[in-house]
Amino acid sequence: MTWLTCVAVGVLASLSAALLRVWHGPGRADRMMGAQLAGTSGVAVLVVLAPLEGWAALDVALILALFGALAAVGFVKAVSADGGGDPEEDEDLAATPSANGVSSE
Amino acid sequence: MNDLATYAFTSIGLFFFVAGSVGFLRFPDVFSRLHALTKADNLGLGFIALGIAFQAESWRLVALLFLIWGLMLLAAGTMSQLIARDALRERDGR
Amino acid sequence: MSALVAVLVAPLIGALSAVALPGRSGRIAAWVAIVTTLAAAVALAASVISQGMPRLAVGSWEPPVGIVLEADGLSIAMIVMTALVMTAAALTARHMLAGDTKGPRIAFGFWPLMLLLWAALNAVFLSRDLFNLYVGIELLSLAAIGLVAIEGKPEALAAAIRYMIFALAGSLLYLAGVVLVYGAHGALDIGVLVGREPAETDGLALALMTVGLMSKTALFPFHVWLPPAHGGAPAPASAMLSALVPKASYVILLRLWFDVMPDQATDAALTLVATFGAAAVLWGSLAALVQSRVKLIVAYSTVAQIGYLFLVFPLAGGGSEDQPWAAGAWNGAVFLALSHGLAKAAMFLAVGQWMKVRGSDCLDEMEGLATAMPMTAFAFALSSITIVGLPPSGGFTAKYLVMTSAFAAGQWVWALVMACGGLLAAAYLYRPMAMVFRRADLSAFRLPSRAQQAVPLALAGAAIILGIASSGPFETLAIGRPQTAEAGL
Amino acid sequence: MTLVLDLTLCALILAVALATVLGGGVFRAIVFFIVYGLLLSVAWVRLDAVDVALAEAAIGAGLTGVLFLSAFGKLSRIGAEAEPPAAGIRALLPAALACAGLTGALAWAWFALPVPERPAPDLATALPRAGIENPVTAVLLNFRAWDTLLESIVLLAALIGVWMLARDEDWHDRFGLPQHVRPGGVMANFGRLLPPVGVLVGVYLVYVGADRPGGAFQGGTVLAAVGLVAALAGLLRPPRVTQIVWRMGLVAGPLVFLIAGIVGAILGAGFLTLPEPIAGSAIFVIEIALVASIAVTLAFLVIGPPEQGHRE
Amino acid sequence: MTGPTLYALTGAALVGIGFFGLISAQHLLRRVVAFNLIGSGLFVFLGAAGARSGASDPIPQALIITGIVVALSASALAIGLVVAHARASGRPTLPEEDGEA
Repeated sequence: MTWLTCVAVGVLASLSAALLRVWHGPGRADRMMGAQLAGTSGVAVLVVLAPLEGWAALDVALILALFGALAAVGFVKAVSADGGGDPEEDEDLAATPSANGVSSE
Repeated sequence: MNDLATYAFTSIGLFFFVAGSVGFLRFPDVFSRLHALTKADNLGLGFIALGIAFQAESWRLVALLFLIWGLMLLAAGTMSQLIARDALRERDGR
Repeated sequence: MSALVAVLVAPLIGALSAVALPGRSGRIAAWVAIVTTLAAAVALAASVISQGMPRLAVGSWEPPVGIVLEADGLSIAMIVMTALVMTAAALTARHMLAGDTKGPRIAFGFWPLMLLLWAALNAVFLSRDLFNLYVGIELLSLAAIGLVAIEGKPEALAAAIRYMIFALAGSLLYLAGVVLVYGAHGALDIGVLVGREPAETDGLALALMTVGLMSKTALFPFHVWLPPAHGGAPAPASAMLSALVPKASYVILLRLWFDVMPDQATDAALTLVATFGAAAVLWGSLAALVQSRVKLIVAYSTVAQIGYLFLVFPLAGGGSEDQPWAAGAWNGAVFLALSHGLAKAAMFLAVGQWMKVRGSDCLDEMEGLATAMPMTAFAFALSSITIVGLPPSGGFTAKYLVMTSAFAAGQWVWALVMACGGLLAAAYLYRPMAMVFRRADLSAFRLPSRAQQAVPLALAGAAIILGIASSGPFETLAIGRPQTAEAGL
Repeated sequence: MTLVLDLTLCALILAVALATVLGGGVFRAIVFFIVYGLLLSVAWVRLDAVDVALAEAAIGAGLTGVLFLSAFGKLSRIGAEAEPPAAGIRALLPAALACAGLTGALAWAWFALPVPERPAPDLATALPRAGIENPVTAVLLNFRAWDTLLESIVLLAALIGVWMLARDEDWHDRFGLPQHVRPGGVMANFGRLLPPVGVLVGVYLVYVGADRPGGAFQGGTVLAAVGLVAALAGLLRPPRVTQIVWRMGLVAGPLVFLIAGIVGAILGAGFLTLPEPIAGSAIFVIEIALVASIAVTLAFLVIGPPEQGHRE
Repeated sequence: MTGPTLYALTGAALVGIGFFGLISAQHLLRRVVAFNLIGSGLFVFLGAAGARSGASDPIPQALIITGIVVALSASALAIGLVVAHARASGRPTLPEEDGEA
């Protein structure tokens, strides 16, 4: 099915949009979201290619999905205030005035 | 028939992908971009998975396809929440 | 056969046990492994000398499918030297780490890293598979980097990073060569590759592997990582790193040039490699001359001594027909690697004991150590004889062999470089010696026991014995020696 | 059309690699590297190497990316994430030329390489005797078992090296930074939802590795990732160096592998020889032990040395 | 231009790009990233060589998996060293940069 190959090329082309976002940023979150979108596109390419390349490609897609999530968790953890926090929790801390001075660096 | 369904659904999926990517590039700020990312692309992936499911030789593969989609949805949902909060923090300079 | 497996398996099991078992029992396991590996190394040497080369196709799979391990004269010479140095370093480390003086972290980490280093060395000396050698030298590098960083001081960490950059870049270049070899010949086994049809890409592959291994051996101009790394590690680790680790990549180089691809050696390439060697001899010696810390003097001396090893490439086969012995330059280089290993380890262990007494390795702090610790001073002096290349040391035999080859081949430039290197070595080693033998009262200091002091002396003595009783090792090295070592490249 | 696909993919890979190297900022380089690993695993599928694609997706892109991200976090908390000004273009010109030369030499080599008979005929005769269907797993765990054994020990050596980087006063603390999340928050729920799926996927990969792509390293990495997610979500507290059970877990795989090898040698079959009738089950046992050790080792490697006492 | 050739050339380019990154980067973390580029470039080259004759050759694939694991080990140690060094010295670069190659 040449059509599937065309779809794969199309998804790859849309992936380049994500790359531009990673390049330009401006924020860390923008770049990380770019990676997230690239991950979704990569999974889509593998899914599309699966009938052509063999269904084992789906296993690769599954791993990519799993590790894409891990990278995102790793990111929010790494950039949290003490390296082990959670932005939601940090927000709670920021909301209580007494803790405000502690959580802001 | 199956091929036809594949054509149709993968086309829709590809459309969402392209639309989502354009939005991701063009939207002015990080939060609307997040919107484009989580909605359109995961919808696109869902349609593509659906299209490919018509080619699958067994139910195991269909299940696998939707497990992949579900995992991506879960990841995207969680991550958009967390990344958005980090973006808030970054914007507020904290 | 069984000794061949034992020299690989014993240190590995020792390392695994040292990781898994708590405190004291872990250390006991490590010591059992050290003794077993030493015994296995001797047994392996004995069996090679009496019964010829054992060859083991791992998993009973013959190449090109499987991996072959084989012990020839070169392997066992290196393995026995390694075993001696490792045992001596371990004996010294036992006291230096005793009573957790350095903290539980180092007391835990030193033994597994040391045993992994040992296993990696033996694996590299025995393996005949180019990719397996890659895995081996990576294990070697990671264990060595761990040992460099183990002190945790900022300088040690910076030295470890610098070492890591050179070691990893070197590994990747070597890997690039391996990739090209596999691409061209579909085989990685040295035995299979010897009979290969030369491919156009072989020259490039050999060049990449050589540059990579030169970087790992710390040959000039890739030497900048070595002095801080060897100077900053704890003394027993320095002894292993300086005496043994560069030898692993050097042995791979010997096998590549003399076994696998002698057909790719052009005159220009040989001269280029030896020029780097000559530059290393001169640069390392001059740099050693201006250092103010003894450990750095000894480390720069390693840079110089590594240079000599690379003079073998153009000299191999030089005037073979005029000499009563075969393969003079090749044997000389291997002898140099062996005697340098023993002597350099002795030096680092002696300096380590001095440092422990004085708390520093600055030249000025070394006064009076000869009277306080005569055995270590004697060990340092004996090692110096080997490093300078005076008779009757192993270093003398080595340099004599290489030099006569140089004259016989009419390549007297290399001989001149060696002579200069010897004189410079005498000069840079004179400075610590003069300090050590100066009189001063050190009775207030706690000195290491006599048994401790005897350890470096034993190693230095071994380096001398290598010169006096050189015929045995000489004949051993002929086992499985490549033809090209006699005929030249 | 497949050529267009390959061209697009290769162009993207090169663009991402260039962006990794040339773009300013450490964080940008890290994110590009993560995308790079992702594209590379698609390339491996195109090269008909699904086993490699799995390893790249899990190890090359996944775990390495997390390692870089957490290192970035640690560096940025001590203000060491900023880049010093780079050397000028003129200063880098010789280096650029040398690197272009290296690329050129490799490219030339590709066209100069002879095309040998592949797969080698010896391999074709050996494969049926390997006791396992997947040829890549057969090579890894039987033909080149010595490589794989050493490789599992390389992992362990790296972990001990990483542990040696702990500060002495932290040595008895738990591994890594303390992790905490808002109870019932998004992260906590995610940490609860993902592990069951991950364990399933990891076991599945090991299980299918015998006759289809997958295997110990890929499966072990997935299990390590599960442990990491659970640890990051605060569900699992990382252990301490002094906890012997975990240290035994670290060495179990290589140890079982070694013992299997020695038993072969003692029984006269030869070191690491798995006799054909029992090869399949022997490989299975070795694989289980390896998976456990790989998972623990990788998870500890990513969590990092003990530093609970460490507060900036 | 066939598929494997395309990937082999990509791999060759990746090696060059990686080495350039290794030399040009000042920040040590970026150097570690560059190492990974070089390694994976070599693996792509090897994988392309394995895929060239049509039937895929399992030996290069096994070598590459081994190589990926070794690269991860080395990266993990290197990253740990960079962090420890930065904590000890406050800088993510090596002292007295001397442009080694």
